[in-house]
Amino acid sequence: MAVGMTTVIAFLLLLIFVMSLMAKYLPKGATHEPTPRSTRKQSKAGKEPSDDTVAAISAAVHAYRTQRKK
Amino acid sequence: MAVGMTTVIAFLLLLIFVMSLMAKYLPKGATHEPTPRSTRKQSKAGKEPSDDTVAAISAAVHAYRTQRKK
Amino acid sequence: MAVGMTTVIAFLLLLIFVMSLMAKYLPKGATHEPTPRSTRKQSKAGKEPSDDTVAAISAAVHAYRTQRKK
Amino acid sequence: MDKLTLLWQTTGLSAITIGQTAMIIVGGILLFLAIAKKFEPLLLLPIGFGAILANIPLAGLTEAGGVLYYVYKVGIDTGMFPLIIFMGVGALTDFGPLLANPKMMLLGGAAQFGIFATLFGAIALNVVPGIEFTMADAAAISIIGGADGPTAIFLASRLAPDLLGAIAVAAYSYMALVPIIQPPIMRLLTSESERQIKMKQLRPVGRREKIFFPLAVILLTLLLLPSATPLVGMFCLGNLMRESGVVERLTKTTQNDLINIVTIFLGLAVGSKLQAEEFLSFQTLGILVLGAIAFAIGTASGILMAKLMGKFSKDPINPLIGAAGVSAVPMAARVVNKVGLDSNQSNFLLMHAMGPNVAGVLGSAVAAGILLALV
Amino acid sequence: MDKLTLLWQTTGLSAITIGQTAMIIVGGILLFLAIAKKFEPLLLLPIGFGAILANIPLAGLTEAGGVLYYVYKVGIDTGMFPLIIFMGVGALTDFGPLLANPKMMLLGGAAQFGIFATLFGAIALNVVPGIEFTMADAAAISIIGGADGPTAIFLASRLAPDLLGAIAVAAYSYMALVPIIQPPIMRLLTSESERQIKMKQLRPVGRREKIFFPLAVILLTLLLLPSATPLVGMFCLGNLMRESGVVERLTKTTQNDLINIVTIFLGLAVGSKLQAEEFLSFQTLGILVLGAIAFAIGTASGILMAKLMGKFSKDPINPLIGAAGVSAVPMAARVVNKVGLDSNQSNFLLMHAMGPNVAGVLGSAVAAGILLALV
Amino acid sequence: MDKLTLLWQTTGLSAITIGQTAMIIVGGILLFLAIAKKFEPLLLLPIGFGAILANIPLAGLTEAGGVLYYVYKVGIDTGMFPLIIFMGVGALTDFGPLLANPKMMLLGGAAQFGIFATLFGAIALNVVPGIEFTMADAAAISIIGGADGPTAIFLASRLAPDLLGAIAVAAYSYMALVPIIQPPIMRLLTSESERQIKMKQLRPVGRREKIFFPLAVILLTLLLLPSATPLVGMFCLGNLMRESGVVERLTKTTQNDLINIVTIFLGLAVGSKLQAEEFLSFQTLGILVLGAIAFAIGTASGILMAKLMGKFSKDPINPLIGAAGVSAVPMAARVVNKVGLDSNQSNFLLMHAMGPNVAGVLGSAVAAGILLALV
Ligand code: NA
Ligand code: NA
Ligand code: NA
Repeated sequence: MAVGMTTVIAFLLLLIFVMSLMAKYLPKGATHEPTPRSTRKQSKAGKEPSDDTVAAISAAVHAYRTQRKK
Repeated sequence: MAVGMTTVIAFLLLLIFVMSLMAKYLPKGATHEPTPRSTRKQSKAGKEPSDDTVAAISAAVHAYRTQRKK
Repeated sequence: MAVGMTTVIAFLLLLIFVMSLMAKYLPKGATHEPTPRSTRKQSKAGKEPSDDTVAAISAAVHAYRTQRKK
Repeated sequence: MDKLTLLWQTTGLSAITIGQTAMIIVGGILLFLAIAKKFEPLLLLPIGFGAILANIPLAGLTEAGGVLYYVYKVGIDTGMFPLIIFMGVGALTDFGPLLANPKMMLLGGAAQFGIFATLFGAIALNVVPGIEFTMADAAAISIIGGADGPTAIFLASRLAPDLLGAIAVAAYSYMALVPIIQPPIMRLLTSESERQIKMKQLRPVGRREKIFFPLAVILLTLLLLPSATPLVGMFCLGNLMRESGVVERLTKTTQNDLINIVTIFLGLAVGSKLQAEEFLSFQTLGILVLGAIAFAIGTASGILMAKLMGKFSKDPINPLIGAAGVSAVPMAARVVNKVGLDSNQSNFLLMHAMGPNVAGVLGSAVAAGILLALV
Repeated sequence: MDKLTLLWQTTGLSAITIGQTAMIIVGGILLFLAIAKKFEPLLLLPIGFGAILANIPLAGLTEAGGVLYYVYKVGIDTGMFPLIIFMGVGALTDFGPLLANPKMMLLGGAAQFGIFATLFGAIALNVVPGIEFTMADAAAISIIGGADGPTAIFLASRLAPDLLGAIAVAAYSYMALVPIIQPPIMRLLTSESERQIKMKQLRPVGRREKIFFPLAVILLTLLLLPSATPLVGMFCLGNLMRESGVVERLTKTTQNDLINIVTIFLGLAVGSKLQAEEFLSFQTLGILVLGAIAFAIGTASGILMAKLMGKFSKDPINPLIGAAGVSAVPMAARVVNKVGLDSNQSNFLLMHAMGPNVAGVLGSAVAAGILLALV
Repeated sequence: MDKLTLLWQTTGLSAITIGQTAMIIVGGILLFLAIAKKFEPLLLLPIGFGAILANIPLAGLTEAGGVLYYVYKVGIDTGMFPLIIFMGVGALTDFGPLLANPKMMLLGGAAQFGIFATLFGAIALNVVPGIEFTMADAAAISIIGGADGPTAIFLASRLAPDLLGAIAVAAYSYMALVPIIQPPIMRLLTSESERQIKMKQLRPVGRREKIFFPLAVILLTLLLLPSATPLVGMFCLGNLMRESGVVERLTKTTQNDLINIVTIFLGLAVGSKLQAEEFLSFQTLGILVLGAIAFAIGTASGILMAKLMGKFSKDPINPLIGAAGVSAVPMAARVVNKVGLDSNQSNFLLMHAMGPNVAGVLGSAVAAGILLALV
C-alpha cells in the first residue's frame, strides 16, 4: 500500500514537473490556435454541453440574478 | 405443426393479456411524455418518413383531391 | 518483369475497349436520369422521402398556387 | 510456349466451370433486381456481389484465409450478424400501434401458419427424387414464410447452413415481392365491401407502456420459450434502448452505423453461400417453391384470421390488415394501405396495419424459437 | 401426456432456479436505476439487460456458441473493449484546465489513496467466513475506488474475471451515486469559509502544450510504469488524435460511433458475468461494501490533500475541488461546482474542478498499472 | 534494498534497449511528420503511435494477449483491414473522368512500370551484404511504387509480413512526399510548351456507364486475373454501392465511420510491426531506397507514356497528367494541377489528371494481383 501510493504520487510529481517545463519552454503559438479550437468546438457540438458552456451559462445566470436583485 | 401453431398463438394470447393489463394499470405519465417523444422524433428525423408522416400526408392529399372535385 | 508489365497493359487495354463499347452502346438514359438523380440528391439529405411525400408536396404546392391566383 | 501455358493456367477463363458461370449470372440477376428494380437493395446488392465473388475460379475467397470465409465464420457461424441486425430492427420499431390495439397481435400470429404448413410441405417434398430434406432442413426452409430476413438467416445458420444461401435469397426476394404477391390474394379473400371497412382511430400510447413492453416480451419468452431468447432478446434490447429515451446516442448508432456495417458484411456472407455446388440443385428449386407457398399461406391465414376476428369484435376490423401479419416491415403495411385506398379513397389503413406488421416480426421470432426447440 | 411433459421441459419455467430468478430481478433493478433514475444509463442499461439474458434457463447464452459468450470472449477476455472505450475517453478529454494548473495533478493522485486503503481492507475481509479474496481479487476490487469504469473492467478482466460482474456494477453504481455520496463527506471535512474560497482564473493553454501532454504522459509511463501502458497508451492515443487537429474524422468517429458500439457490447459482456452462481455470494456483498469505502476514502483524501496544498500555496485553493480527484468525469466536477455554489452564489468552481477530475482518470490508470505490476 | 531492486526491475528504464529507444524516436518522427507536416496524418499518426507502443519494454503489447497482437491478428493477418479500406476507397472514387476519356487508363498502367523495374532492383540488391530479399520480399517491396497504401499493406501481409512495417511506412511516406518528389521529375521530362498544353473539356458521363464500370472491371478481373480479385473485388463493391444509388445509407457508412474505425486500427497494427528487431536493419534502408526509386520511375514512365500518347492523339494531351498515374489519390492529381498552373495561369488540369489518378489505383491493384500470381 505504501509502495503503491508513493509510486502514484512520485509519478504524478514527475508529470507536474514536466508540465511546468512544457509551460515554460514550449512556444505558445498563439496565432496557430484559433483554427483548431473552432474545429474542436464543432466536433463537440451535438454531445453534452462543453464545460465551458456550463460555466458560461452558470455565470450568466448568476449575473442575471444579481442584476435583478438591485 | 399443430403443436407449433398452438404454441405461437398461446404465447401471443398471453402477450395480449399482459398488454391489456399494462394498458389498464400503468400510470399514463402524460406530463412526462412530451420530452421523450420529441427526442424520439428527432432521432427519427433523417431516416425514412415516419408512418405518422405518411398517414398525415396521405390524408392531406385526399383532402386536396376531395376539394378539387367540387 | 516484361511479363508483368505486358499483362498490366494488356489488361488495361481490354478495359479501355470495354469502356469504349459501354460509352457507345449503353443507352444514355437521359430521360431516366433526372428521377434517379433527384432521388439521390434527396436521399442524401436525410435519406429517401417516399414517393408519396413527393406527390403530396407537389399537390400542396399546386394547391397553393391555384389559391393565390384567385 | 510453356510459359504461355503457365500464364493461361493462372487465368480464370481456364478454370471456370459452367456452374460458376451460372452462379455469376445469378449474382448479376440479384444485382439487377437490387439496382434496377429496387428489390430490398440493402441486402440483395451485397448478396449479389458476394455471389459473384464466391464463384471466382482459383481465387478461393470462400476457402480458409479468404475474405468471404472470415466474414462468414465471424458473422454467421456465430449467429452474431443476424442478431445484431435484429437489435437494430428493434431500435427502429415503434410498438405504439400494436400497444394501442393488442388484439392485432393475433394477426401477427396467424400469419405464421404459413411457416408450419410449409414444414409439412418440405417433408412431403422428399418424395421428389433429387430432393432430400431433413427435419432441420425443412424447419429452416419453412421460416421463409415468416417474411423476416434476419430471423431466416439466424435459423438457417443453426439448422441448415448448406441451404442458407438459397433460404436467405428466397426470404429477401419474397419480402421484396410483397407488392406483387399479396394484392391478388388480398382481393381473392375479401369482398369489396370488406375492403372498404373503416377502422376506429388508435388511442395514443403512454411512454411507460412502450418501455415495459419489451421487458414483458423478454420475460414471457424466457419463462416459456427460452430457445427464442437470442432473437427476441436482442430485439427487445434494441427496442428498450429506443423507448427508454436515456441512451439516445447508443440508439442512434444502433439504428444507423452499426446496422449498416453489419448489413454489408451479412450480405457478403450470405452471398458466399451461393456457390455453384450448393446452390445449383433441385433443392434450391424446392426451396423457392416452398417459400412462395409459405408466403402465400401466411398472407391468406392472416386475412382469414382478421375476418374471423371482425365477426366477434365490437369495433370494425378491415380484413386487409391481416395480410400485414407476415412481417416484411414496413412494406406489407404499405401494401395494405394501398389496396385499401383502391377500394375507398378516404380509408387510410397504414397505422392499423402497422400493428399486425410489427406483431409479425415477434411472431416469426417466436416461431423460430419453437422450431429450434422442437427440431 | 408424454408429449406435454416434453413440451413443459422445454419451457424456462420448468428449469429456472431461485438464483436465476434473483439475478433477473437484479437485472431489472439495474434497468430501473438506468431508466427511471438515469444512473449511468449508457452502461447500466446494457449491463442490466445482459444480466437478464445471462440468467435465462436452458438458453445457454453465456455458454460456448451463445451470443454473450462471443461478446465476452472477443471484447473482455482480450481486454479490447475497455481499452477502446479508454481511447474514446481520451478523445473526449480536454486537459486544458490541468495544464493551466499542474499542481492539481496531486489531487488526482491523492484521491487514489482510496484504492490502496481498500486493498488492505479486502485482504482483511478474509476473516469473514464465506469470503476468500486472493491478492489479485483484492487488487481488482480496490480499483473501484478509482471511480473509473473502463479501468475497473480492464483490471478485473486481468486479475479476477470471476468478480468482474460485481466489480463493474459497483464501479458504475458508485460513479452514478457521486451526487449522493460525495456532498456529505465534502461538508464534513470543510468549513463554510473554506467552501467559499474563490480561486484565481485559469490561464489559457497553448495548442502545443496540449499536443505534447499525451506524448509526455506515455513516455514517462513507458519508462517508469510499463504495466500501465495498455490503458495509458490507448488513452493518450485518443487524446493525441483530438489535440493534434489533423485527424478530425478519426477523432469524431472515436468520440461517437466507435465508443457507442463498444459501449453496447461492453455492457452486455459485463452483464454476462452477472450469473447467479458467481454473483450471489457473500463476496459480492463484500465487494459492494469495500467499493463504497474505497470511494469515500478517495473523496476524503482528495479533500484533505487540497486543504494541505492550500496551506502552502500562494494562490488560494478551495478544498472542495479535491473531491473531484476521484475521476467520475464530469459528474464529480459538477458536484463540486454545485456544493461550492451552495456556499457562495457567485463561486464557479467547475473549471477548477476539471483539473483534478481529469487528473483522477490518469491517476487511477497509473494505480491500475501499479497493481498489475505488484500483484 | 531488495524491494527497491525489485521495484526498479519493473520499470521500463531498467529494461529498455537501444533498439527500442531508437524505434520510439522513429515513432516520434512519424508523429512529427503527421502532425506538424501533415504528411498523410490519418495513417501516420496511428502508425507512429503504434510504433511507440510496440517498443515499450516489458509491456508485451505485441505479444500474445497484448492489444497490438490482437489488432494485427484480426486485421492484417486475415487481410481484412486493407480490404475494407479498399472498399471504402471504392465508395469514395468517382470514375467519371476516366470513363469520359478511357485512354487515360493507359497512363495508370504505364506508371506501374515503377513496380516491375523495382522488382529487379530488389533482387539485384541482394549483392549488398546484410540484405537478403527473397522473390516474395522483392515483390512486396516493389509494390511501394504503386503509391497505394492499402494495396501495399495487403500484398506485404501475404508475401512478406516481416517487412510489412517498413513497406507501409515507405508507401505512406512517399505518398505524402508526392508534392516534393514529383515536380522536379515532371519539369525534367517536359518542356515549358508541353506543360502549357490545354486539354479538351471532358464529356459528361451517364449514370449507367458508372454503374456498369465496376461490374465490367470485376468480370474481366475474375476471368483473367483471379489473384487480383480480393483487392479489385472489394474496391468494385464499394464503387458499385456508390454508383448504384440504391444503398445510400450503406455507402455513407462505408465512406465514413467504417473506413475511419478501420483506419485507426490498421495504423496501430502497422505500427506494431515497427519493432526494433525487425525494423532496424540494412533491409529497411534498402526498402526505403527502392521505394523512392520505384516511385520516381513510376512518375517518369507515366509522363513518358503521356508524351507518346500525345504524339498519336488527335486531341492534345498535356504530358504532366501522366504523373498522376502513380495513384496517391488525390494528391498526385493536385500536384499536376499546380505544376500546370505554374506554366499557364489559366490551365486547370485537375479533372484531366483525375482520370489517370483513379486508373493508377486500379493499375496497382492489378499489378498486385500479377505479383501474387507469379511469385
Ligand atoms: Na413474420
Ligand atoms: Na480515478
Ligand atoms: Na498505383
